[in-house]
Amino acid sequence: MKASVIVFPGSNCDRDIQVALEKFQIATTMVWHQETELPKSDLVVLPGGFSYGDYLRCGSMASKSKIMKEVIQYAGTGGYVFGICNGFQILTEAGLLPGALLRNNKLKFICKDVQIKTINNQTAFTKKLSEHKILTVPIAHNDGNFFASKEEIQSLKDNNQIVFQYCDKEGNISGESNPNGSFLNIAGIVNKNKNVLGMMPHPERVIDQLLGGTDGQEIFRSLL
Amino acid sequence: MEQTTVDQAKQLGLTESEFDKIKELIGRIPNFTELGIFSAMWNEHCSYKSSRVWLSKLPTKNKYVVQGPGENAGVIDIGDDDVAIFKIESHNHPSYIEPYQGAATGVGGILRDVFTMGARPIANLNSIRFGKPEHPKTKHLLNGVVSGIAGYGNCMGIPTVGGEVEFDECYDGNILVNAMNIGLAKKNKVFLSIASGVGNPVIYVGSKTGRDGIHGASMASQEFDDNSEAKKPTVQVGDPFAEKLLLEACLELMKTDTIISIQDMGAAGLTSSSVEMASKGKLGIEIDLNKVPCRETEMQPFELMLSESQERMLIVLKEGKEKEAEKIFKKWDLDFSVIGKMTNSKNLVLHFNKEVVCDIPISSLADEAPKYNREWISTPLPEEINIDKKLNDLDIKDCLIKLLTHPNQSNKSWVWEQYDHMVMGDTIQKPGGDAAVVRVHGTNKAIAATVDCTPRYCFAHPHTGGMQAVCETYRNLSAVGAEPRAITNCLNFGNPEKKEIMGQFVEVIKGMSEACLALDYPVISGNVSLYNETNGIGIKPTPTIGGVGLIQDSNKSTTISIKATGNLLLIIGETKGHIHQSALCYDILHIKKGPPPTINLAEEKKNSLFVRNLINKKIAQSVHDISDGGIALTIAEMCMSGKIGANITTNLIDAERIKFLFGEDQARYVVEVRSADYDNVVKLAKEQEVSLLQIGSTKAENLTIDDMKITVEDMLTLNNKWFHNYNSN
Amino acid sequence: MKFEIFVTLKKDVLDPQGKAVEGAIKNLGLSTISNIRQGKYFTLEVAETDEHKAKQQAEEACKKLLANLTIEEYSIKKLS
Amino acid sequence: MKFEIFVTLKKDVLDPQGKAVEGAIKNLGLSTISNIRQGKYFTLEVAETDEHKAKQQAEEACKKLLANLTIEEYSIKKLS
Ligand SMILES: Nc1ncnc2c1ncn2[C@@H]1O[C@H](COP(=O)(O)OP(=O)(O)O)[C@@H](O)[C@H]1O
Ligand SMILES: [Mg+2]
Repeated sequence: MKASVIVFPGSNCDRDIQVALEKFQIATTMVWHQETELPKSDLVVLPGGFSYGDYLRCGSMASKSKIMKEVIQYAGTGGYVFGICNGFQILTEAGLLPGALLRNNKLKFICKDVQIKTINNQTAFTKKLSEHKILTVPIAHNDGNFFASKEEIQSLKDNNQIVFQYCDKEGNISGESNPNGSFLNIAGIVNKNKNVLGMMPHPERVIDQLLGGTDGQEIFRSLL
Repeated sequence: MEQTTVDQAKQLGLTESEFDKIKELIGRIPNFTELGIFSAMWNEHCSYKSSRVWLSKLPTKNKYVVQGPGENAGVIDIGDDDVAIFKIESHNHPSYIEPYQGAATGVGGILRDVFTMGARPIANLNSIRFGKPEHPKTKHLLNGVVSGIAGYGNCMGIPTVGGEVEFDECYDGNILVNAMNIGLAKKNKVFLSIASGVGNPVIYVGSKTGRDGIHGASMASQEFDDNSEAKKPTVQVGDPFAEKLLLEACLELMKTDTIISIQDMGAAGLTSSSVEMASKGKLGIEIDLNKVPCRETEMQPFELMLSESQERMLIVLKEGKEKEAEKIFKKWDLDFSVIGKMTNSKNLVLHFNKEVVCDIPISSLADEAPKYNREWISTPLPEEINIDKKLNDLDIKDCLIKLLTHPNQSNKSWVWEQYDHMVMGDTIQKPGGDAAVVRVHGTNKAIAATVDCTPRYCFAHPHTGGMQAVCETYRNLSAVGAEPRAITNCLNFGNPEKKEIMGQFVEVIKGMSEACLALDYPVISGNVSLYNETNGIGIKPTPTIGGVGLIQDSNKSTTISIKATGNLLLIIGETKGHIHQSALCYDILHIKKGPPPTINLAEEKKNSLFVRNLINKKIAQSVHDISDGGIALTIAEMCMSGKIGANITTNLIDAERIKFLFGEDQARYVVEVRSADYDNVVKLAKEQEVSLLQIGSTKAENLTIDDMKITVEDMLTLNNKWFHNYNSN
Repeated sequence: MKFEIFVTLKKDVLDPQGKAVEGAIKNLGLSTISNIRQGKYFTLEVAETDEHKAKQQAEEACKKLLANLTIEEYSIKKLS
Repeated sequence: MKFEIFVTLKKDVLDPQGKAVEGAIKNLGLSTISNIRQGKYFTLEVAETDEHKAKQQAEEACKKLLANLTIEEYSIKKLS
């Protein structure tokens, strides 16, 4: 299996995701944002980081990169695209996913472990997760407060596009377990065709017990 | 060319005798640009004129040191051809003026110091000190500084893994922001700032130059323009995005064979970077100022040379390699300009609009800079006072709760959750323990790092305080199982022109030196910040020490979290009950008299080795060094971290018990071991003549000390609330 | 030709920054102030002498980059 | 009474965002556009009928919170 990781100026989780993919024997090519051709791949990953310094709006400038035209086309033909953190922000800015990620409601960067509940385990990204599986995965962002219009939310629900929601250790989805003000505690969504996933938490940071956890592993295994 | 006056020299911060010395050195009266350059190179920050004499006494070598002080950062060997490069630096004054940008650019500056040497930065740490929480400025400063450190480090994608936060009224008018960075490189790929090769091109890369932080320019602005409003010195604004690009571009260039030397533009910008490179290479340098990329119009030579715009580097390339280098910087969207060349004139020659606007010997700026042996007097060791009466009446639970809820001992997660401490995927121990542990990427070894200082000890007795700061880092590293290798230091003091302050400085250095020598734990880099004074009141002497150690096997490290119930808790090191200058006396009882705890360097070394051995043999289940708050707070922290309780028995009463529980004798650790290992540990301790005391065992839910009982849950709630409450409105 | 551009969140979009600012304002004791919304403000120059054409260019910048039309709206004014 | 408030970086202060946005605009092929600076834009209501007094309140909000006077400056306009 082959993955392409898109590197934007200011991406900084590109190496982390490469290490994770390779740990699961997924061959990884790093693709610079100015490239005009996507290598043949089974998966495209938009990594976390601060593309363009998070200036203007997170992900806005990256979404206009040359390579994004290719990524959009690739997604349109059913190719799998996975955006983590800044990658999720880029996907919404590029229109591949609905909604937008606003500033965290407390206006502070938050880096800590949170729990997320698997709402849809029928996607290519989550098929190895048991139903309602609760994962402990860290977040690290300034802007993870998911927003979408009423109609968009309805359609996310109708099409089973909500993949992860923030919850507590027992799986309760409440205001208390919402770290950033995200609408409906949304932590990750897929597009209608279920081939594009965006999520704020970083599964690539929990694949090694020495570094604090292994709950991210099942997501990568699902991709295989 | 226009000539300058002694008044202008004074306005730029030079003294009359320094102005005379300049005239003597160059054999004429300097012009305005030249005077500005002298003022920048001869100020305390660049010349270390008050401190150089004493700094030279610090031990700087052991078998691991590859590069000691004198370069942008120090370098130590960590085996397998790998080196760790690190340094700490202050950004106190700018952070007080504009906390967000001041702290952010402080982080930016230290990062450049490290990657300029060829290292990829892997860990940030910070030591931040504020005035009392009630002071009207404190909350704003705390919030600004923390988000500034976060803003820069997070955007760069370098984890911020440790640090310290303290509140004390001595910092009301002078906060301290000390930022440290550690990077990794290969031993044969370390880049230095020594220029060589007459004719080699001098390259400017990074962001454009603006009028940022031009000190003194406003005072002298009548000299070059009436339109002084537009020339006001401005605060430097950091651009972490530009720095990230600069980092990647520099590391990419370093893979090619093109660089002779490289130096970041830090304090005094283009002036100090060009002079330092030339001075170290014993060469001259010629720069065409019209080639400097500018952000603003009509910038004058004085401004171009003194601007402190961020995210810029100066590089001497091998001749003919310009195109190859330019391609890389263009790829990363950065400015690139050949601005001059190395010469054999031994002078700094600046051209501007086809005129020579500066021509002065490099040696007059560097080697001949003033050096003062300032007067100093020592601080005597304060006498013990008897406070037993006050201690007799104290309730243990009340003391513990007051410590747990005190801002200085409260859980700092409000701070470090704003820092990305996991990015780069190698953080083994995040903030919250004794030292951060970060794996060396792709290997099984790890770097441990910590920053520490106890200013109340330093103020009471600078000599002891200097030793203690070094020892505390040594202990924090030992507690995670790392072998301490070297330190970096940031010496924050008041006005050195005062005898007492200079005395504090001298004695702290003496104390540090003794500790470094005894522990074979030398200083490889550092920074001095003087004149931290407002209205004649100086801060407490604050020598922040950044310690770095090595863990050979990442699986053989331990944390402060109690691991299981039914284990035994041992105190390693002797407990005498030294209560003076303890957190309890100082912060809770407000008794500020008396001597700090004594340092016994032989004990430090022996106990550290003993603890590291227990960790290496996987006997130690958890370890925490005993510092602020003594045995009681140390064990409470271990309980909170592991969410497991403990049962402690003292067999003491009244003042003696308080001293035992809250005293801050040095060289001590709490170690958790399985009961099956106990006899073996006792035997080892006997053999190595280490003092060991079993004071209790671990159990579920509660911490009990004699007849006192508190739930771990309650302690967590108490310990977690201060920062959140303080910042919630 | 110089323009100023205002980018603001659409009415029904939650404005976390505005809300936080409003809370802070109240804490400062400025009790008369309410309904704060925060947006972005740009100034830029267009190298074009025809006003209509210049404005079109500015408009394009808004649509393509400066505003996210899912959540924001913009307006443009000629300056000086 | 409604006001709009503009907070912009002082002239000599680096505007990293504006700089990055300008680069992106160029990459989008909008080559006529230059000199972009980014600031903040607020709208707020003051419960006060006297215009002078209301403006003073808005001014206080700027000084105390909305603008960082070390690096920014502000201006206030009455709306509608
Ligand atoms: N400013 C900060 N940035 C990051 N981590 C911090 C900061 N302040 C404190 N910490 C972390 O909190 C923990 C406790 O700090 P401290 O009380 O100084 O511990 P110790 O006394 O053991 O050195 C440490 O892990 C430290 O790294
Ligand atoms: Mg400490």
